[in-house]
Amino acid sequence: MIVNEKIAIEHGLKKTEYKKICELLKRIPNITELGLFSAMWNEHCSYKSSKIHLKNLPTSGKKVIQGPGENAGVVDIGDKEAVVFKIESHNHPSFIEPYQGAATGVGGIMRDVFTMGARPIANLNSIHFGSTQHKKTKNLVRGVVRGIGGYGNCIGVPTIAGQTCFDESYNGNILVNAMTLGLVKKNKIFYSKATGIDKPVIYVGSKTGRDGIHGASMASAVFDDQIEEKKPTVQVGDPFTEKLLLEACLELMSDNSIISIQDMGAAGLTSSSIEMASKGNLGIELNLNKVPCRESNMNPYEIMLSESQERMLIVLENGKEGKAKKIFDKWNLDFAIIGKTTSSKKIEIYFDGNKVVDVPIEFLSDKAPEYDRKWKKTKLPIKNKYNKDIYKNLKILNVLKKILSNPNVCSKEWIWRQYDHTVMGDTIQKPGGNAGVVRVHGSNKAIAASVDSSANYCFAHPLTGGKQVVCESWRNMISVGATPIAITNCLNFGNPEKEENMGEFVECTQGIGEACKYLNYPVVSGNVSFYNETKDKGIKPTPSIGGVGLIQDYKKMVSMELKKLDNIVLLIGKTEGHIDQSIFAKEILNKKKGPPPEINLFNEKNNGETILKLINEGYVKSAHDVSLGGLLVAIVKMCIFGNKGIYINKPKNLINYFQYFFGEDQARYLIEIEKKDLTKVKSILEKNSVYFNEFGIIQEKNIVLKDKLSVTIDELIEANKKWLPNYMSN
Amino acid sequence: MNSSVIIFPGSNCDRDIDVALKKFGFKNKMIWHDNVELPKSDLVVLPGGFSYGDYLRCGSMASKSKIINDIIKFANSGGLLLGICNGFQILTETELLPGVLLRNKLSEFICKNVFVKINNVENNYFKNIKKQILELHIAHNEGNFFCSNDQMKKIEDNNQIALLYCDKNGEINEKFNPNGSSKNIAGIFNQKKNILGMMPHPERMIDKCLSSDEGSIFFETLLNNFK
Amino acid sequence: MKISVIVTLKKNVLDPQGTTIKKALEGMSFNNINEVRQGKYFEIDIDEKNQRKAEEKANEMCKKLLANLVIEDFKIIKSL
Amino acid sequence: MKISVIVTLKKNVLDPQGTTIKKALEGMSFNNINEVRQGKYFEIDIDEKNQRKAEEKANEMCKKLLANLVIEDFKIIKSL
Ligand SMILES: Nc1ncnc2c1ncn2[C@@H]1O[C@H](COP(=O)(O)OP(=O)(O)O)[C@@H](O)[C@H]1O
Ligand SMILES: [Mg+2]
Repeated sequence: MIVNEKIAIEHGLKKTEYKKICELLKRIPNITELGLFSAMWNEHCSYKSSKIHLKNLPTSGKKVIQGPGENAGVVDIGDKEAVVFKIESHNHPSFIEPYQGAATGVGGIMRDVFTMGARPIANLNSIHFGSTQHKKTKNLVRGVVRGIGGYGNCIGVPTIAGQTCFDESYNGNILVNAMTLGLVKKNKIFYSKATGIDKPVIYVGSKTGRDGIHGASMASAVFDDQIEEKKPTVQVGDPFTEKLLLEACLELMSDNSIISIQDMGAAGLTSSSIEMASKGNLGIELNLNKVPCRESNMNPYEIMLSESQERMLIVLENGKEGKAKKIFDKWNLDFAIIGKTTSSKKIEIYFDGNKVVDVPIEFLSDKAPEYDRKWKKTKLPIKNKYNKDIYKNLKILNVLKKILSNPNVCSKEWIWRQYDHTVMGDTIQKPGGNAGVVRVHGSNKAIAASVDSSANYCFAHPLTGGKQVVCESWRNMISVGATPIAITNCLNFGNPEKEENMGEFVECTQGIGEACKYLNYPVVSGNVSFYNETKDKGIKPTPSIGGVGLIQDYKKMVSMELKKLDNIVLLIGKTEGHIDQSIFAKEILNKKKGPPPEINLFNEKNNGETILKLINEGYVKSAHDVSLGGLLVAIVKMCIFGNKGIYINKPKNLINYFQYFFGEDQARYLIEIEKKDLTKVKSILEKNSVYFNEFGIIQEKNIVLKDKLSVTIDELIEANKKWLPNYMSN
Repeated sequence: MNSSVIIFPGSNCDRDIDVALKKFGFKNKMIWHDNVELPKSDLVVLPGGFSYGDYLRCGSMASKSKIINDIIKFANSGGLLLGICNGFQILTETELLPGVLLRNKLSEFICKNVFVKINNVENNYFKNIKKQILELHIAHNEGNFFCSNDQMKKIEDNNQIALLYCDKNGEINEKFNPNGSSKNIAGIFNQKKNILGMMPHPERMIDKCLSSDEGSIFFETLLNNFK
Repeated sequence: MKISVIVTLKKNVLDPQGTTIKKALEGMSFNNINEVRQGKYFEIDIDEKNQRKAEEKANEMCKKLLANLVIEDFKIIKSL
Repeated sequence: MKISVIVTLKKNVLDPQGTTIKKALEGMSFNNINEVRQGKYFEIDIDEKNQRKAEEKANEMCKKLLANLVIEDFKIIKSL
């Protein structure tokens, strides 16, 4: 087949891009070469629309060992140990085949982590579905949850936290973001940069089939009505093989046979081989007849672009082939020497004795296009003025119950009960709390992690929304007593070629960067997923933030269930009663406009750090950050978890009961302390200029707000826990 | 006391049980399924996980491993053989234990704490155990114990039921049955009571900071019974 | 030669997956379903030209691995 | 009326189950196996006396739930 512009465009390349390829090569590429270009130059691999904006994110810090650019980020946790983590999207495949799409998403991110030499110790996920009324939603939820569980449970890595949202903007484009954390010795981290010439290039894992050819291009294409035709690009996950691959790789990594290693993710053999060579400033030569294939008559184009799962590419030290082969034989995995590193700085590929690719590496990597796309700024919306009358017919109890059973607030136990969250025996905080926590095996340390997103805030005002998600993640860390270390982000957006969507991306990213900088909470890895739209309708901007924190002594960890009768609950942070964009405004008042709550980074940092101090000194018995749904929802969750009630004091500077209790002002926490410590705790808070007030006193079983509310927690548990299982079983 | 944990491809609770056995004083060895011979052991454990991915049926392919013959010999000579979760499934597939473990009633994976009542203490696993009701943890897709009526009669006549799902006071009721298991069975013995298969994972509950530490009672009792 | 095998749960054995599927179908407004039972299907490609011999082999495989005769029945069917 | 359905993975789609079963069979000294593919089998009992109508219904069920046509094919077969 002779390549021409039309074929290039069918490969997702723009006219100008095709022209540039021909100019670089000084000839027309053959079809395999075109395949390589289209894979490497597409959005998913090249970050061509996002690169210039991602540059502004803070990526370094005292604890950062490896920032973005490798398979995953790495942070120092002391004692010669490090944590490796990353989040990644698998949105489009999960919409088409929810079980396999989600499963392979989990498999892919785990490979990113163990490629670096780390044993995965925890999985997390952030999933966004369409409206609960939409006819596809239920099956998508069922399939995605089964897929995430099916893969993670089988490998034996606990899923310790996550996040689930429903919003009609995801009706035609769900989001499935999977995150993995791994643990590694600092001196045993493996990188993808190849070094040395004439080193054997090894292929291990599963055989190559025609799976997902052009998956990376699909991830960068808008869904259209012909979606069904794109179906064969979905892969089937094989967690059993991945488990073997994990063990085999870690076994081989125990000495120094490996020079560099890279999993075959998006764009398979193409991107893995090119990245290894590119980072090492080397060339690479491959003989595709050596690649283990599952199907007959696969051609070079198919072999290079296949996205078959559970495969790895390794550059070995000379002479280590025999030893490596023995390990992979033991684990019953394919092993083949398929090429070598060269000094040519080119990728040269042979098949049936012919040279089928001959392209300088830099053309495919560094020379990939970069765009500074047009984008539109979002103005801060004007605050809504609420007439007191709108509250007149509302009853606090009814509103509370309605919010507690809202799909976005209700308990997600139906989901996380299907995930093995205790395997590996180190989970000390399971899903359902502020953050999941796992012990660092055999030590006193523990790692906290959570995933957050706030698409409504980001949609209303991307800059504030971006900041808010980072702050919420930071608060989740604080609330369990962890020092926030770093984040990973999965930036899910619409079509970057549209100014509005690009603007959302630019400003959310700015907001994330600003907050991260201020909080000293750097970004060490991440993933951009554009083109999340169907038939021109884009999703709300949805950056997901995966936060990671360190607890020095796990015995000091704090959880959110109320602990003891007569203890005092303090509300930290100021309550102004901001209800625009709150769940109360949306669900009860039916108001969709207005700005999200303001972010004050000084308060965020100061409140958080002071609470951490109180935790480390042992004063805090339980803690929870106040987020979606506001104060009352937050305290009710603490009550439900602890199976206790509370007597809530009448707020001093009351604006209005509804605004006060359902407003979503930021930088707030509820903490439980003992009476005897009150004076001491107050003085510490005052000394640090932290705003607080005495919120209430823990009592048995009843939640009471004088003259306004008196309800047993059992009644609220019912509202909170039943919604999801009921929805799923009907 | 010497114990051996068998690792099958896809086992994933092997480290957890290793940690637990060592914590309570066993000298433990990890044995790859490909071996033909078991080392000298007082206790052999088939761990939890997804041997062979749980493809086909849970435990079916592991039950054809090379090491199984020697395990059968070991059990027939009276050695203590414990299967936890996937290990239990392997034991039923080898027919060392009666019945099978079907898909959970709701056909969903289930991960949560449960209470189990120890139904028979006249054996080397539970003799002298200090509590009859333990809070343990389950995490499985296929824990729904099933057997024919004839088999069930034999199991009951021989007092082979080891553990029953119950509530914290020991009440046994369908309400507390997490997976549809016949008669709330969470674990069973062979006739001689030297083979025990159980769905709950005591090895995940051996520390106060985990959601229960009553797995410790299980291991302490087991070790003491060897002394 | 390709041999096809169907493995089904015995009649008296509960089939939670089948029940779940039935419910899901009903949720999608398929009515009048009395029962759904799920089983397994295998296609085994054996290097054996003699049909009878191939079937015998498949039969062995079923007994030894593919079916658990405590709860399952199997049937060798004409390849589809 | 009982309708039987077989759902199989499309030819090019990876079948981890089948591959693993094949390896296990080989480990048990079954030789000369070229390939094993696993699929699903459903027996649907519908309150419907007309064969054609019952099959049509089953067809619908397959398309909407039992099979994902992205990776699977299905076939309605004579009840066994
Ligand atoms: N998909 C999921 N996987 C695992 N855990 C989840 C998932 N969705 C929600 N959760 C858990 O449910 C809890 C509640 O989440 P969220 O509604 O974000 O609560 P909050 O606003 O109080 O932080 C979290 O602890 C989270 O870990
Ligand atoms: Mg939170």
